[in-house]
Amino acid sequence: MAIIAAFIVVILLAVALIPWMNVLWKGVITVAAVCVLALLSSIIAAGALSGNHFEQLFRGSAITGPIPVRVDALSGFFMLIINFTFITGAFYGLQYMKAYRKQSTDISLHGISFILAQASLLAICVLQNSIAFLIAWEIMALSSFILIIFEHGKRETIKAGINFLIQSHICIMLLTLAFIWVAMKKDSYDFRAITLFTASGSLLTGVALFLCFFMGFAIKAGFVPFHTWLPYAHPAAPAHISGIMSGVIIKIGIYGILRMLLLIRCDYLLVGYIILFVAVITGIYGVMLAIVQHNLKRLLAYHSIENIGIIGIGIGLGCIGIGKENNVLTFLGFAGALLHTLNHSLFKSLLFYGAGNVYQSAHTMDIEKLGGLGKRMPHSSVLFLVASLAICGLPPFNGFVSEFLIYKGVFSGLQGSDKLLLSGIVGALFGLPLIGGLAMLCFTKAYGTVFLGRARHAPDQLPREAGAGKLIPMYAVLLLIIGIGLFPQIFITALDRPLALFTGINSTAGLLPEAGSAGNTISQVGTWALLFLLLAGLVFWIRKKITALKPVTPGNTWGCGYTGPVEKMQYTASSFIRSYRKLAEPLLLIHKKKKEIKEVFPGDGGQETHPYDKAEAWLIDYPLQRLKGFFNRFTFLQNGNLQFYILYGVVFITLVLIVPLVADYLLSLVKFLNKL
Amino acid sequence: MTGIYLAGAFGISGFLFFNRSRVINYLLVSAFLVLQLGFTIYEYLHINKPELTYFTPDALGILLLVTLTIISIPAMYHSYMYLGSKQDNPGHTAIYFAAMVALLTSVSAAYLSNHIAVTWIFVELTTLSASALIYHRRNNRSLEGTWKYVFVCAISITLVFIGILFLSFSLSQAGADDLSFSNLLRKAPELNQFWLRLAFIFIFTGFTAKLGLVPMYTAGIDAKDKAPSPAGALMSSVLMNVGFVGIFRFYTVVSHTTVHSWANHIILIAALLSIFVATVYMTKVKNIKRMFAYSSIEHAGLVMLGLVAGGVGYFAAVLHIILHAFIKASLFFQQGQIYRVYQSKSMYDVGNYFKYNLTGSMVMLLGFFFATAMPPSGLFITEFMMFRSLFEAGYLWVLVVVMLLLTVIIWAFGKNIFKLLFSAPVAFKEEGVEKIKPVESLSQFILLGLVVYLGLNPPQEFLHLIREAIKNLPQ
Amino acid sequence: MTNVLLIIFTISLLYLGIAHRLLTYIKILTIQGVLLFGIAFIELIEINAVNLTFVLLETIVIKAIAIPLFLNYVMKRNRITRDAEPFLPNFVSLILITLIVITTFILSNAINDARISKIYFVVAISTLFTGLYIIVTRHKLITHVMGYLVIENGVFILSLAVGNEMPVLVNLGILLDIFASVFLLGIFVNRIGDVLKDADVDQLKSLKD
Amino acid sequence: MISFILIILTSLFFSGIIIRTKSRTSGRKGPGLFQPVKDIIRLFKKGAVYSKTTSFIFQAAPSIYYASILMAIMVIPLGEYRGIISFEGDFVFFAYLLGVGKFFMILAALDTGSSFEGMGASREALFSMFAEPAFFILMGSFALLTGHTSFQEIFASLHFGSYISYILGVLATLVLAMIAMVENSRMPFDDPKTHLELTMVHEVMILDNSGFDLGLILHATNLKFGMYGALIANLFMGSFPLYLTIPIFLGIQLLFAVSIGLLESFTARFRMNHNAQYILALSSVSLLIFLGVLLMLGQFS
Repeated sequence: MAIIAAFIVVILLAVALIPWMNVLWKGVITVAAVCVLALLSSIIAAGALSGNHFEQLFRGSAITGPIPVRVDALSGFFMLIINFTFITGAFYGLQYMKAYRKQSTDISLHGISFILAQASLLAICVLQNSIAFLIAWEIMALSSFILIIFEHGKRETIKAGINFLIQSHICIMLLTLAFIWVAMKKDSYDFRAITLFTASGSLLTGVALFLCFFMGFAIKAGFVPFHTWLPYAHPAAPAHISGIMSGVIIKIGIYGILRMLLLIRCDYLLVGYIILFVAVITGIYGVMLAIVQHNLKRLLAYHSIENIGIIGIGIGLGCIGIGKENNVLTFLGFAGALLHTLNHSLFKSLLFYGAGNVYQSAHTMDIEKLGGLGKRMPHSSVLFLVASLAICGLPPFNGFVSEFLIYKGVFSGLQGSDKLLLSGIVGALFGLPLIGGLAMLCFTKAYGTVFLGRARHAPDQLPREAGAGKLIPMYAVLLLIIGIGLFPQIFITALDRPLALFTGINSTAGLLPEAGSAGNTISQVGTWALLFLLLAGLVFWIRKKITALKPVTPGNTWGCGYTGPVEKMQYTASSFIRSYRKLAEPLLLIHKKKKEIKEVFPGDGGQETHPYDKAEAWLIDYPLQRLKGFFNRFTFLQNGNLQFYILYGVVFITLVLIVPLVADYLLSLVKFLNKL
Repeated sequence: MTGIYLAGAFGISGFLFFNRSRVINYLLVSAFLVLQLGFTIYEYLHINKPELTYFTPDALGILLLVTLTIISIPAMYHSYMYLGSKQDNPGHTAIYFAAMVALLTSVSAAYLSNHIAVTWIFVELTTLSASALIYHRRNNRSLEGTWKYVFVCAISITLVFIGILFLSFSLSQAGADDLSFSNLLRKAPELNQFWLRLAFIFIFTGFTAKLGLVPMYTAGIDAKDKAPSPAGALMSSVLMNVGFVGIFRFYTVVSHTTVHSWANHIILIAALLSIFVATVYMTKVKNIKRMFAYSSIEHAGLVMLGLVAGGVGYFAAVLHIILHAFIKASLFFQQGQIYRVYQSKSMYDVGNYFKYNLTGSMVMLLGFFFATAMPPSGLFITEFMMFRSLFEAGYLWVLVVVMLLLTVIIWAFGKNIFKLLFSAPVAFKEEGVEKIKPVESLSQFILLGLVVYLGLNPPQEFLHLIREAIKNLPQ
Repeated sequence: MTNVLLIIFTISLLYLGIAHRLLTYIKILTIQGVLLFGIAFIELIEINAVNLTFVLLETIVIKAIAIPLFLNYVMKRNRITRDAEPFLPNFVSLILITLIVITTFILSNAINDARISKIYFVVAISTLFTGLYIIVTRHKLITHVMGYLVIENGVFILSLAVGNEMPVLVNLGILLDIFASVFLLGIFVNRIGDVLKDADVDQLKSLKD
Repeated sequence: MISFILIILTSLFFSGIIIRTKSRTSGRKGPGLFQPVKDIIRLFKKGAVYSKTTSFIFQAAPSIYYASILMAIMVIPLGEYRGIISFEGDFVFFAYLLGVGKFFMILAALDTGSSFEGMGASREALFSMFAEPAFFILMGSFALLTGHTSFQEIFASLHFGSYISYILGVLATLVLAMIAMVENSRMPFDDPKTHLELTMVHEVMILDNSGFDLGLILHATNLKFGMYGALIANLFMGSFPLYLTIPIFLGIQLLFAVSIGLLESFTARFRMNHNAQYILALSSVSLLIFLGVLLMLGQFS
């Protein structure tokens, strides 16, 4: 109780103070408030994760009814992720925002929204009253909207912001619909009513309710085809906000899905198949589009979609596990999903911070214009490299651990004789490596063109390494990435309790023997990953020892005999993925602009590609265009002519009076004819 | 007390009309506000006690009267701000305040009247006083707005009168001739169906002009656009509520008859069409005030949906109309400030308001969130309840259509608001921009704060009043 | 006797449909005022004297004399041309008004109410819709006002149907009549005539979306 | 452990055998069996030329690549003798380790800022990406067939019996061999002996490597051959005792090398832009294997 009170007081205090401070203090207060909030909530969260279920019932108002605050292990887990990402984001943002220190009012708004975003995210994890939940949800959406449109001078930023706002609204509408359904049946806003409702209804009712929730949360999480806001919002926001959005805000959608799985009693098998299907498509589609992007942040945004797909595969497998009463599958699926949620929040925020460093030193996000930053910004380069490796799921980093768990889940599901199950699993088995492979293509492209080679356009001033203020939070993230990669068993053990919630659905036993065996395997993975690191070091060391004595000649890159290489000769990012693009073209929507080289003495030639999202074109643009056309047909109504205005009234009254009469006559006529 | 109030207020209005002195004008307006406040408190304390035969301060009347009183104070304040910045001639100012006082008084009386014919008289008076406000600028376009408003309202009020005549036919069948609401309610089951239907359709159509519903919403848009912004605020809030009172009270009567479901269908059609029309024009208009006006149409439609759905929807409808009044009033007040900065209402001329008036832009931002029913706005709660009641009443398709339309409205509304707040204006000269003091926006913040408070954590007494107001509806 | 007057009233509506000139409109309004006087006198003879006097005064003084004079004045002052300028040919108007009358007549069959005399209902509703029809189909602003006055006459007839039971409603209707006519015409005379030289509907179409 | 040593051993003469086979089929005598190894040792002794464009990544990449392959080899079992690394799902680890090496090689290629190396890197990345699903579905089929999820357990309990199983064995061998071809950039996907940068895949990636680094890369290629050969061999070993498995292992490696030599002598490489679809076709073959496994398990009865 005291903690919650303190929590609220800190929010109010910070929000009240920020507008009156000077710019530096605005930042400091924001960071301090974020830290304090994180600390306060982490106490509860850590307690919940170690088994002390926290529950408190607030009286609420006459409108909302009693508001239960329940922190179980699942909430605790997500709260810790949120807190960590917000702390690194706040520290990174403190430095990042120095470039904008003249926009004092914007920064106040930004700081307040930042605190509110954190608080509302935490609230979403713990509130278990529909109305309170929806309010927290919307505050989260609105505050992140404000955070996104920080650079509101740009037209695209506002556009992206509105896009985000509208899709958030559709999301909340779907959630509202689902909550109303429950409230109608059980007349209670408590989340427990969801369980009561679905337990009493048929399994299909549960599935329908779940799907309603799922669609709502999927918009926030960015499942295809509900993802279209995401690639706009991420590039528009400042780097730390992109990091947080991708790291935790979209994860709250995952939290929602998991929470509903815990609450709703339904046909888990069917639900599992649906999630698995959507997730595989999401993963492949996300990465397919990520590869063709030219904007670094947009590329990262599409990768978030891909990773949500991977998490979704885990959840889908877990659900199938529940449905099949296969505890191993349940355990591994959800463990993979949860761990990947954590992992993705780490490496994706790190990648976005890295992209922020690039942006602030090179002043562009266009991959085609960047290059050779590795030498100018060694720290950022290394950090970005590690994060890239991690996001590709390569050992010895954390991404591998969670993907490994999901793989293990996939293989452990390869049993029995259910053809539907097997084909689902084969789908996952096809999807996962393909996603991994494509991610590799994508990140070699991104890292290779941004940090390696030579700069592809001459910047006004030479790029400089980011300051320590930005690097320290990034290194903190890095530490965790490597930590999870090398000592995964610690984190798997921490997942025991959240996982027990899921495995508990179909077995009375809390902790599982499977946990032990998985932990064992996982610890081996960690050990061997460490060994790999050592082995690589050893080979490198031997190489160094041997080559130390040998002559080293600096020279030019091999240019097929051409000895005056210029940066324009470098392979570009577009060319790097050209063969991929050619293959994937039928599935993508790429607008091309080509200027052919002609005649004997040709002028300039060139080619541009502008990737567009086919799902967006079909599902958003086209219906929207039709809707607009439809609306435009009715714009004669307010035509300024008074006579028409009177006519509306006359027509209304006449129709209301005449139509039922005519209908009656027609009906009696029909009856009469029938008699004949 | 009602008698004193009416006499006093109309007296003040008369004095204001003839007075040309600034100081006396202040005094008279303050006197009116004190009178209004006193009257409100008195009526609140003497709830459900009939006065002058034709006035009963019932729960609904009290709720709306309190709303009016709360809005009237900033309305007067913003009127001074508005007129002060324009250096108007004293004659126009005098007419302005006289009309405003008359408007507020007749609206208050219309809220409290317990007799349908008396309500009708005061509604007619509101048209008169409102038209004087609309014509304040005295140019071609305001003349056009006034003419349209007066004409459409005159037709509407005639329709209401015809409706009342039909109602009296119906009532005479039941062997009674007292047109007071309580009597109507008592006789409701005996009313002749045929006449009642006619009465309902005419009265409903007539009152839509005030409430801002399809079919007679049209002239109200022009009126809110052309009226000075404080007057626009009143027209979009308290004057709208007059239409609501008229429809609500009569609907309460109808709900006890066999015509109930038929009436529901009519209201449903009108409400859906209203939301639809609002959507169509929200995506199209480029005039901030007209946009707000269309937003009011949308909310009127929502309120009516609440009535149609029944159950918890009744509660939501009453709460919604009150909260909407606060939000719309503050948005219109803020629009006055925007106009002072840009000297334009057109979307093409405004922009980057965030830079020129930080406090005002916060009002705008919050007002947008609140008007589109995003939490923590109280409208979120009411819309949630309305959706719930629609769901419960089995109008799932209506719910889906409404949700879709509301989403489009948010999109259109948001696009314009963010253009206003954040995008740089075209060809706007920064020098000589009027600086607006933050304190001028204080009242708007208070109104918005009320929306949160009343929506999320309403005091018991308030809830009790709303429940009292809807107690005669079938539960 | 009232029935005869009411039928004459209905015929005046048809005449309204084919009238070309504004002066004819004014004449018809005068005639209608006189007819209403007759109907009211016969119908309301039983109610108390004060009320009756009020009603009769209103019909004869205002409806039959003041308003026509006023309209005349307005027309002269604003130099309004004589033609009524309908959108539709008069022939069509005639058919439509006839249709309105017939439809209301058919509709009135649905009433099975002994107390309310059907003919009042038919005439009143026909008048109402004819008025609305005139407003919608005529070009000039002044004809809108005339249409409105026709509507008022319809309302008056309707109120006479319950005039015996609820005289207060008749009075209210009269109040409405006086108020609205004075108000509308007042605006007209004072403002619109000054601002818009030829009072044409098209000049009041700038407020739109 | 024993498989590790055997694979290292194989790697020493694997290339030699291929080259010798190719020489023989074209009527030449050809170099000695250990000539490739000698070349590598010679490279180890040399100094290096580094492009001024390159950074640290370029120097570290070959070592990491080499280490990743060594590490991957440790996972390979020999019949029922487990590799140094063995746990449930170890082949996932195996595949991703190879991925790490490839990742760094691609980066190294991009690091040079060359006009050609990116091209090779792009192809390498694309091709191996398409090969991966085939490998995983293959392993999935085996996992379904045997109920185990580690290399050693799978291979130890893999028995051929019915005619379907032999077809599956052949198909699996085909898939693994083709994956090996893709991973090592050999015919028919890539011609290591081509002399035009525009048509190379792997060779163009390492254009700028020299000295010790080049040696590492070349040896890593040989190791990879041995590794895939070992995988294929494992398909046929079952749970034989050691004195049988080692000859089988060596025999299959020899057969593998010879068939690569023959293949490279008598076929032409695929058109570059058709490669991807051929590689993706491997996934379809893997799916066929999966269906075959279902058939074996009696799922279609």
